[in-house]
Order: sequence, then C-alpha cells, then structure tokens
Amino acid sequence: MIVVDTLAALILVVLAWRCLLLTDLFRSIVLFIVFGLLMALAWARLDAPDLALAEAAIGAGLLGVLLLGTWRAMGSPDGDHRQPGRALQVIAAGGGMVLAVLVGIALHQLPVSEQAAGALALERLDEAATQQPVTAVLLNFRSYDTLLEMGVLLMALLGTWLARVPLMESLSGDDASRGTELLPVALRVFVPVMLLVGAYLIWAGTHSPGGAFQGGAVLAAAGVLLALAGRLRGDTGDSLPLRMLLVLGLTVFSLAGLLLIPLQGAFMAYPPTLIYPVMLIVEYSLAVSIAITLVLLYTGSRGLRRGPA
Amino acid sequence: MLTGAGIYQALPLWVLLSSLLAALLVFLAGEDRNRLRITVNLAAAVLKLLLVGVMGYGVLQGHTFLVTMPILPGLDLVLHADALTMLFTTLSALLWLVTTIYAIAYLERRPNRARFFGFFSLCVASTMGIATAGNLFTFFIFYELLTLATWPLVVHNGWPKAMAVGRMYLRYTLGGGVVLLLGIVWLAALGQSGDFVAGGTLEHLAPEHRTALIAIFLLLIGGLGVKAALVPLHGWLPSAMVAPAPVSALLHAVAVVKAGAFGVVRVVYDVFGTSLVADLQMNTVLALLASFTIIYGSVRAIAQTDLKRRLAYSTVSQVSYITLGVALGSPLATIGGLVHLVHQGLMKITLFFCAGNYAENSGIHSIDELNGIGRRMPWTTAMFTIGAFGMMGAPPLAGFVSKWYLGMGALQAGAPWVLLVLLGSTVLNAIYFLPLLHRAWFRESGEKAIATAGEPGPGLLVPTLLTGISALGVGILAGFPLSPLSWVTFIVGQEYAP
Amino acid sequence: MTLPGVALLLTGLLFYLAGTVGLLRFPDVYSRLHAITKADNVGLGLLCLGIALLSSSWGIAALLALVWLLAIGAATVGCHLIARHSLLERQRGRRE
Amino acid sequence: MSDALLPLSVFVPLLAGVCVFLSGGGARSPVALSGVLLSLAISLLLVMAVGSQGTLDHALAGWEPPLGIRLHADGLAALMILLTAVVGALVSLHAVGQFAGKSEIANRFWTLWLLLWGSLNALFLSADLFNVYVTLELVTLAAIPLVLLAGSRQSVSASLNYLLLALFGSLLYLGGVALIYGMTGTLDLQLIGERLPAGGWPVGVATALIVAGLLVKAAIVPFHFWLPPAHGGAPAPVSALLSALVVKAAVYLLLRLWAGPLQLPLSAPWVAQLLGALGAAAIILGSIQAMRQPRLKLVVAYSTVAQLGYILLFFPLAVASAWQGAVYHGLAHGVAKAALFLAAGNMLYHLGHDRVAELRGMGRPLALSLGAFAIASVSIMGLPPSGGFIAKWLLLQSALEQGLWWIVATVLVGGLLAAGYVFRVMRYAFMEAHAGPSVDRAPTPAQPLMVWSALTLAVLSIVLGFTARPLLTLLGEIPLGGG
Amino acid sequence: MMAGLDVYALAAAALIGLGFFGLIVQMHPLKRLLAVNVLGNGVFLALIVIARRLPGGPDPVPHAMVLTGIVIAVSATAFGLALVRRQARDEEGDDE
Repeated sequence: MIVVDTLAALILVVLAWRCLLLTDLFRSIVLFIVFGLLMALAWARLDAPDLALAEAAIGAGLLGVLLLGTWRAMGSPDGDHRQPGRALQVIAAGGGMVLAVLVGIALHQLPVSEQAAGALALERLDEAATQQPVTAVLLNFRSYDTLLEMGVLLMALLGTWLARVPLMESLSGDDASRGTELLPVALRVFVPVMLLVGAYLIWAGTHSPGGAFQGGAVLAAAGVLLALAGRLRGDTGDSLPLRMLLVLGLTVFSLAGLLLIPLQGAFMAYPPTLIYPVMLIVEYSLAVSIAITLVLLYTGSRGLRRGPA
Repeated sequence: MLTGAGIYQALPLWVLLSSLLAALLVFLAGEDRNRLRITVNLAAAVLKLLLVGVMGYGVLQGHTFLVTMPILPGLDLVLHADALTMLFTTLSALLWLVTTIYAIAYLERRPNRARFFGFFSLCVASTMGIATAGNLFTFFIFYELLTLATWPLVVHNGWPKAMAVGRMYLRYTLGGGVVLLLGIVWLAALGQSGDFVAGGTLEHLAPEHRTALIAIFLLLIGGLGVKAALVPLHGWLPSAMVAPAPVSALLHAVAVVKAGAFGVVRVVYDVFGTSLVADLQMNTVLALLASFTIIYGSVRAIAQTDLKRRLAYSTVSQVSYITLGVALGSPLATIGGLVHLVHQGLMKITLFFCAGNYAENSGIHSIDELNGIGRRMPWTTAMFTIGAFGMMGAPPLAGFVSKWYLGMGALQAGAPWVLLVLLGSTVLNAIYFLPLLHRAWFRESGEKAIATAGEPGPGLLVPTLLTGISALGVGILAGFPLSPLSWVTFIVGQEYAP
Repeated sequence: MTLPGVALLLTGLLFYLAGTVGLLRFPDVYSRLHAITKADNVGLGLLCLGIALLSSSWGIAALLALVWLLAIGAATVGCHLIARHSLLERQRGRRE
Repeated sequence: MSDALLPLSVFVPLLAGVCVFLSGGGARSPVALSGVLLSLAISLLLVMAVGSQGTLDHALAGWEPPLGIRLHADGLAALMILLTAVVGALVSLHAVGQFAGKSEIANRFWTLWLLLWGSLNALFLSADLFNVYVTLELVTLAAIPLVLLAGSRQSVSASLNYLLLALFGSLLYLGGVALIYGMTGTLDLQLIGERLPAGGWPVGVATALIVAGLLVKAAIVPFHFWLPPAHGGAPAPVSALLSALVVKAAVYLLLRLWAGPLQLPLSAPWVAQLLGALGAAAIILGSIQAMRQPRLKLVVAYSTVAQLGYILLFFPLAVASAWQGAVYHGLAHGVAKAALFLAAGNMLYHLGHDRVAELRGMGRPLALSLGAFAIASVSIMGLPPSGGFIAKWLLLQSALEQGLWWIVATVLVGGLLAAGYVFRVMRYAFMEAHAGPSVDRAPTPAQPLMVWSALTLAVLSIVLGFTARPLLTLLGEIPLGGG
Repeated sequence: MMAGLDVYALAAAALIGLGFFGLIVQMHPLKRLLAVNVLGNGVFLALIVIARRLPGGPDPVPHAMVLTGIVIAVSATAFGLALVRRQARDEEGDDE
C-alpha cells in the first residue's frame, strides 16, 4: 500500500509543480483540473469519502469548467511571459522552501492529542440523530460554521454580479455544441440522472457520505451542463423568486436556529425529537441555494432563462 | 453636583467656555453675518472680563475655585484659580478686549473673517485654559490647542511666504510639544500626578531619581522654551511677523510668548519648587540661558531694518527677563519677573499696535520710512515713544520697575553678574529704540512719504491709546494697591514664602 | 472467484495501457480520439467486471454497471464534440 | 437570557442584509434603514449587557466546547462591537447621501454592508479558532465587492490584488489552525491555552503561520501593498468602513490570540520585539509614504497603514496600561479615520477630484467638511484633547515605566510624521486662491447628510478624549491566560 | 501506517511551499489564483493527515473544516475569475 500512496503523493506534487511553472495558461489549467481529480483520489485514500465527492464535483468539475470558460472569455491568451526580477524569484523560491520544510517538520513532530474533539463527536453521534459523523459535525455540533459559510457564497455571488462580466454572453455563437443532434439526446439522458443522483446524495448525507454540499454540487453540474448546451441562458433581469431561492439556505438555517432558542435555550439547539426533520429541511434548502449559487457563479449573470430548445 | 457653590467654584470653567462657545458661534455664523460676529466677539470679551473680575475678587478673599474631571485612573483634567492664574487671566482678558476692537477695525474689508475670529477666540480660550490649568496634563492639553489655534492665524493671508512661515512655525511648536509631552509622561511614569502645588511636589524624589529629574526638567523647559522664545528655539518668532498686525500684536507679543513663560513659572515654582531647582543646579543653567537670550535678542534687534522684526527680537529678549527672574528664585527677583510679565505685555502690545497703524495708514514697514512720522501721526508716535522708553527701563516707567526688582533680587540671590546683564540690555535697548524716536520726531519726512496720511480711524487709534496710557499708569502708579506690582507682591507673599 | 477477477483487472489495465500508447503515438486528433475512447472504455468495462467479481455482491455489481454506462455515454458525447470542433476549426481555417 | 443577545447581534444584521437583498430597495430603502437601526440597537444592548453583567458566554447549538462553538463577549469584544455600531451607523447615514439616486449600487452597498456588519460582530464574538477563520473570510469577501462598487478600472485590479493576498493570509492562518488542532485536539481558545505544549517546533511553526496570516490581513508593512489602492479607490463610505473596521479586525485578532491561546509563544521576548519592530516600521514607512501621495484618499489610506502599527507596539510592552492604550488607539483611530475618509469623500464628491495640490483655497465652499477633516486629524496626530492623545499617553507611560526608549521615540516621531501629512493637506486648504479650488466638473455640493455625518464622527473622536474612564473600565483588566 | 502518513504529510508541506512560490513568482492573476488554490489544497491535505491520526477512525472535525474550506475556496476563486475576466475586458476594450 505504501507504493500506491507514495506514487499518488508524488504525482500530486509533480502536477502542482508543472502547473505553476508553465507559462502557457491553457496547459496549466488542464494540469490544474487533473490535479483536482487526483486530489479527490487522495481524499478517498485518506478515507475522507465526503471530501472526495466534494472535491470531484466542486473542485475539479465546476472550477475546471469555470477556468476554461474564463480562459475562453479572455480571448484564449497564451499567458504572459512577464518574469519577476531575479531577487523576487530567489525570495519566492527560498520562502517556499523554508515554508515547506517548516510545515513538514511541524507535521512530522506533531504530538498526538489524547482528547481530540473528533473522538468526543464520534461517541455522542447518536445524540445528533445521524450516523454520518461529518454531517453530524457540519449540521449539528458546528452548525454555526456551515451557516456562516452560506454567507460567503452569497457575497461571492454579489461580487461576481458587481464585476458585471457574464460568461455566457462572451461565448461565440458558432461553437460546436450548436449543430449536432447528439447533444440533445445526451442531455435527455444525463440531466435527469444527475438530478436524481444529486437529490439522493442530499438525502444520503444523514447516514452515509454525501450531504448538502455534494448534492448541491451535482445539481449545479446539471445546471452548468444545460448552460453549456445552450438550454439555459444568462439573463440580466434578476427575478425575486430566484433571489429567494438564493438566500433560502441561509434564512431557513438561521430562522430554524433563532426560532428554536426558546425551546433549548441556545441558538440552533434543536430538541431531540425535532433534530432529524429540521436537519433534513435545512439540508435540502442549503442544497438548493448552493446549486443555484454555483450555477450563477458559472454564468456570472443575475438571472437564468430558458434558451432555444 | 452643580450646586450654587458648585457653580461659583466652577468659575474657571465658565471663563474657558465663554470664549469656546464664542468661537463655535463665530464659525457657524458663517462669513457674511458681520454684525452678529462683531456683537458675539465683543460680548464674549466683556463677559470674560467680568467673570475674571469676579474670580479675582474671590481669590483675593481666599475662596477656592476648582473643577476636576477624571480622564484616566490617576489622571484628571483640573481647572483651578490661584493668585498666579489671576495675573495671567486678567492680563489676557484685558488685552483681548482691546485687541478685538483693533482687529475688527483692522480687518474691515478683508476676506475669511469668520475663520479669523473663530480661531482668534479659540486662541483666547486656550490661553485661559493654560492660565487656569491645575496640573501639567491639563496645561499640556491647552498648550497644544494653542498651537493648533494659532497656526491658521499665522497663515491667514494665504501668501506663499506665509505658508512657508507656517510650516516653520509648526516645526518649532509641534517639536516643542513632543518634548514637553515626553517630560510630562516621564513624570507620570515616576508616579507623579504633576499637580500645581505651591513649593513643588517632587522633593521626595530627589535622592534616587536625580538624573531623571534633571532630564525631565530640561525636557519641560525645552518644550516650554519654544513658546517662551529661549535662544536656540526662538527662530519662529521674528518670521511669524508675516501674520496680520492684530495677530502679531496679541499672540506673538503677549499670548503665545507669555504662555511659554507662564509654563516656566509653573514648572519651577509649582512642580519642582525653587529649592529642588537650586539643589539640581538648574537655576544657574536657566539663568545663564535667559541672560544669553536677553543679550542675543537685543543684539539681533539692532541689525533688523524691518520695524516688526526689530520689535519681535526685542520681545525675544524681554520675555527672558521673566525666565531670569524665575531662575534667580529670590523673592524680589520673582516679583521682578512676574511683574514684567504684565508690564512687557502692555508695552509690547502698544508698540505693535503703533507698528500696525504705521503699516496700515502710511504703508511704513522699514525703519528708514519712519522719518518725520511724529508730525503726521502725533498720537500714535507718542504712544510709541512711551512704549519705547518703558522698554528701555527709563524711570518711572513700567520697564524700570521690573528691572529694579530684578536687580535687587539678583543681589538678594547672590548673583551680582545679573546686574551687568540688566545694564547691558538697557544700553542695547537704547541703541535700537532711540534712533527710531530720533527719526520719528526730529527728521524731515522724505518727499515720497504720503503727505495726506493722518491718524488712523478710532478703531485703530483708541486701543493704541488705551494700552499706551495703561503702560504708563502701571509704571507710575506701581505703588497703588490694585497695581500689578502690588498684586505680584501679594502672590509672592502668599505662595512662595521662601 | 479471485483468479478470474484479477485476470480481468489485468486485461483491463492492458487496454488502458494500449489507449495511452495510442494517444501518445498517433499523429492527428481523430486517431488519438479514437484510441482513447475505444481502449479506455473497454478497459473500464473489464475493470468494473473484475471488481464486481471480487466484491461478489450484486449491489456493487449493479452500481458498477451504472458507472460504466455513464462513463461510456460521457466519453462518446465528448469525443463527438471534440471531433466536430476540430473539423469546424479546420474548415474555418481553410475558408480564411 | 441576555446571553441570547450574542447570536442575535450576529444574525440581525445578516438577516437584515438578506432582506435588503430581497427587497431591492435603493439608497433610502426603509428596509435598509430599519436594518441599520435594529443592528445598532442590538449591538448597544449587548454592550450594555456586558457592561452590567461582565463577560457573557453562549454555547452554540447547545454543545459545550470542545465539541461545539462558543461565543464569548468580554470587554474587548464589547468595545469593538460598540466601535462597529457607532462608526457603522454614521457611515450608513453618509451612504444614504452618497448613493442617493444610484439605486442599484445602493442596494448592493446595503446588502454587503449589513452582511459585513454581521460578520464583524461574529468575528469579535467568536471564541473558536476555526470559526475565526470562517468569520475572517466572511469579512474579507464582504469587503472586496464593496471595493468593487466604484466600478473603475483601478478598483477592479485593486480588489483582485486584495482578494489574492486576503486568501493567501487566510490560508496561512488555516495552516496554523490545523497544526494547533493536531496538538491540542480542540479549537476553543481557552482550552487551547490550557493544552498547548510550552515549546517545540510545531508550536513555533503554528504561531508563525497564524501571526503571518493575520499580518497579511492587517496590511502591516511588508504586506501592506494591497491596502492603499483598495481603500483609496473605493467609494468614501466603503473606504471608511474598510479602514476603520475591517483592517482593525485582523489586528484585534492578534490581541485576542495573545490574550488567549498563544500567550506563551507570543510573549517570547524575540517574538514580542519582532512584532513591536514591525509596528514601528509600519508607523514610520506608512507616514513617509502618506506624505508623498498625490491624491488625498491615498494619503488617508497610507495613514491607516501607519496607525495600525501603534497597536502592534503593545506586544513588547505586554502590560495592563499598554493593553488599554492599544485597544483605545483602535477605537480612536476607527472613529477618526472614518471621519477623515468621509470628509475626503465629500471633497471628492464636490470637486470631482481629490488631487491634493489642486485643493487650493477650498476653505470657502467646503468649510464644514474641511473642519471635520481638521478635527479628526487632531486625533490622528495624537494631539490633545482627542482620543488618539489618550492612547498615545497610555502607550508612552507604559513604555517609559519599562524603559523601552525605542517605543517612546517611535510613538513621538509617529505623531510628528502624522502632523507632516495632515498639515500638507491643510496648507492647501488655507492657501489663498482667487477662483477657489480647481474643479473637474460642475461642482456638486455634498448632501447635508454627508457633511454632518463626517462632522459628527470628527467631534466624536474629540469626545473620546474625555470618555476614557468608562470605556476602559468596560475593557477591564488584561486577560492573562484565559480565553 | 506511519510511512503512509509521512508521505501525504510531506506532500501537504510541498504543496504549501509550491503555492507560496507560485503566488509570488507568477504575474498573471489567473495563474496566481491557481497558486492560491494549490496552497489551499496543501493546507487541507495537512488537516486530513492530522484527522487520520485519531485511533478510533477518521476524526470528523477536520473533515468538516476542509469541506467548509473547499466551499469557501471555490466561491472566492469563482469571484476572482470574474475579476480576472473584467480586468481582461477592461484592458482590451477600454470601455471605462
């Protein structure tokens, strides 16, 4: 097993090294996408299935499409050859080396702590009405972090809107996906499957790897696929229902927390009987918000409308 | 907590607020409401004079005036009124009323008057604050406020030259402020609150903190020396003459310079105490510095061709009489120094008013344009003559009284060389004042002199007359009960029985 | 049941190897596309079969079949689009 | 029950921001204004609760640490929340004037500003190392789009640089958090303090990563390049919020970590001296740069870089009065800097440009804004009777008591340098000019709301000079060793 | 177990060093965004390496931290890419 791990780790580092060293933009983007996929593999090897799912869907998938879309929107530049001064290069190399060595030593000599919070979480898993430890931590023990994180998504979307540079408009008309009939057939097959898998993943989160993020990401992937195929167009007018869906996750989660304070006396402390239903509602509303936010982050537009059939 | 007695006790605060609120009103009134501005200015000046009078009477009866506001644990904002305060507040309140009248006339049609009078009454507020400050911390607050309030007046005209002078003025005063702050904080770090208590509060520190005390004393004197125009730090005063006449008359001849001297008095008497200063041999250092300034100021004054610059250098030397009196430490020297604070104020403001009148009416700026001005502007030149003779210390005028007591004090303190300094400065004064008088009265005015220019309007002339006559009266009637001399003897008797 | 499973895995890997060699050696886009989609899909199929045998549970076998089907669908559409794109690129290239 | 105020003070602004986002209201949208008022009320209630009942704790989701996240409101957090509330409310008033008529941008401003307010409160209340990372990200990602509101080309590249460096800083911080969690098994600040081993490589590297990350986010000298273009290019209310609150959050965290988990490593002599030296360098270099800027808003932005250095001077002193001095400087600088930016914004709004050299003779038309600029700069220079002076006094006193002469010199020289760049601006205002200041377009006088909010903030910075006692009793003693 | 642990720990350290190097050396904003993501993945890898050392099975708290980190990284990078697109458009078509 050591060989597989060493090989995987080595490939990861080499890929990152090549990706950052190349001056050609397209090649470094492709290398970055492969790096993302291998990262998902690494998570699987380090028995973090949730992360493998998230990394594959969000990190490699969505980010890859976004990178390639941006590259095309920038007029496919081949990357600039501006090299910083010699001094800066030496500092960067030296600094990077020192940083790597320091972190390496620190990780190596890190003492193992006996009473880790994670162990405590594993013991009291049943109180959080779920078998999947990560979901328990995400939606119950440290639910505050997950909620604040939804704010991050909303702010990133507002920032993208303020940049006023929708990706969809800049894609030229005559790209390959117009003329072929194969694409509609593929869409009819893939999109329903993706929606199904996404919905399943959200539900599965309560007892096995999966959850709002992974499910939401798969749904977003379906949306991006439709956008790429032209079924979904970016629209300038922002409709209220869409905005309500965008903030659904944040509002449902915080209102659940606030309204239930009187019962348990603490923010987001759900009474034992209510935990499972509340968690499911919250999980689905989070997934919806995440999916739509990620699609809009891809299209860069304020709204969505149906494109030509 | 503001009971009847409380309100009376908080008199120093009302004196301060009277001009602070006036400044606010003037700023908010805006540029065009001239009448409102004049009434507000004059009303504030008169009200302040009344309040100061009441406070003075109270101090005479031995009432205590004290207002404290805690800022930090062990650090309070304290306003109080003791005999020394009254000396400075009375002088400032009187001269402020007179100069306000003068300034209103002087700035008749000039722009930016709201800004001028706003900062002008802010200056008087900070001077009142300096006078009534009860500890070093409060003193420093108003000391720096004075800098901030005077800078806009120095650069009021907005000419590039005024801007350059303004920058130099800031460098000196802010530099001095930093040095002063370091001294005060160092004192606080040694656990001293820096309260003004007659006879000083630092006796017990002397043994183990000797070097620190010397350093602190030098820092405080250095910081105050900028405004008291002690030699190495006096550079800003002559160049600040570019400011309009009322500013150079009141601020640079009286308020700002006296604030520095007043600070030196407070530090030597109420923080360190004369005995500790003598023990640290700081009194000889200070006396030497003051004497050098006296001589240096007079020598430089001789070389000046511009009238206001000559008067400025004469101020540099005259203010050091106060520092000299304080440095000697003997009761008579103290009386001489403190009384000179008032005498020099009155005489110098008269001279600057005359210089302002000459510049305003006859466009006279340099010495040689003074020929025959006595005939064309007899009253102003008469006042100028009184001022000049007073400065020279000719008996029975005010200057002589202070020099007499300084001399006697020097003998009492066993420093006979001071007599030489006083004598030398009198001779030098004569050298740079007599030629002016000679030109004014006995020379024919040159053909280019404007024949028609007569005496300036009442707004400019009356203040000059008032200050001239009071400079004369203060000298001659020195023996009377309410004269500055008797008040100073009362101070020295009451607070500094050595 | 392990022997046939391992054998299937090895042949699957062989197909992958062939596909990669094809990718590196073939001259133009179309033949390289051909190599990749054909070889890797067959390789994937064999891999799924091998793992299904090794895991010897119908649930996983069904899941792997679904994975294989989806992979094939995606590969074909992808290959088709890339081919069309390079064809259009060449035509537009000749027209200018 | 009053500890329920803690989550409320985070979620009321957040939900208000969401409501404004949904309602799509413009500059004067009632939803936004009531949101601001509600957030102000909640924050003040919280501060009063802390004032009367001492520190408040709230275990989120009912789980006690080390499992759950704990919100902790002590004197330091209460003061920072008070600063955020007061400066935020007045800047909101200014924004109503500044963005009147531009309803789309105004809606984005209100949404992002209320979200920012909520995340700032979350950051000040957080007592969990990873939660601090999330709130730090929230604050940065709310701030960067705000910089983008100006929409000019410079603001785009400025926000891109800001984003890159902010992400870099946060990830370094997260690296440190990972190592600390590895060692102590918990993320709660207080528990970390108890379980952190005394020495060794891992503790050193973790502290170095966390401190480096926060220094990047706080734009301390070697990492300050992103701040001036971002704060200089943004609209006035935004740059006021950024300089007064957002950058201050990172430096606040350094103090919070010193007082809690990282007390041992951070008070190691050479670490403390290094931080103090960085602070001194920030003061000197920032002020010198500020003196050479052609544009007024860049002068004020570089002044932020300089003023943040004062708070770092606490570390070599590490004594109660220095703690009070550093925190009080944070307050005084927040209020004064917001006033400076609003006043500079009014001048820019009126004249169409803020080139310092061409502000000649602007005394007449912009009297009140110039007055606000002058009054606020008294506090920046640390001259009495302002809040800045009290902070300077406390720092000087503690430095003198410990005989650290280089800190005394830095604080005094810093004040003089500040006077340098302030009076450079004032000089042009007082300079006599026949036709008044040059104008890029027809002069549009600033709305009264904009002028009076700047003036109120400026006067507040002077009032801070007199209200030191109640505020410092609220701050309480220097928290040694506890979270 | 010990040897495997070290490999990923070293990989994490290497990625962090590389990310730092890339961020400073690369001048193009898109490349710098990639560098920041590499740095992020390095830190996440370090977190998961630490999570694996818990005897009773992978520690869920770092997993939750990394999941939150990934979502934050993606949204920040998406926003960064929008800024890169806007900057490119500003330079080529001077619409401002």
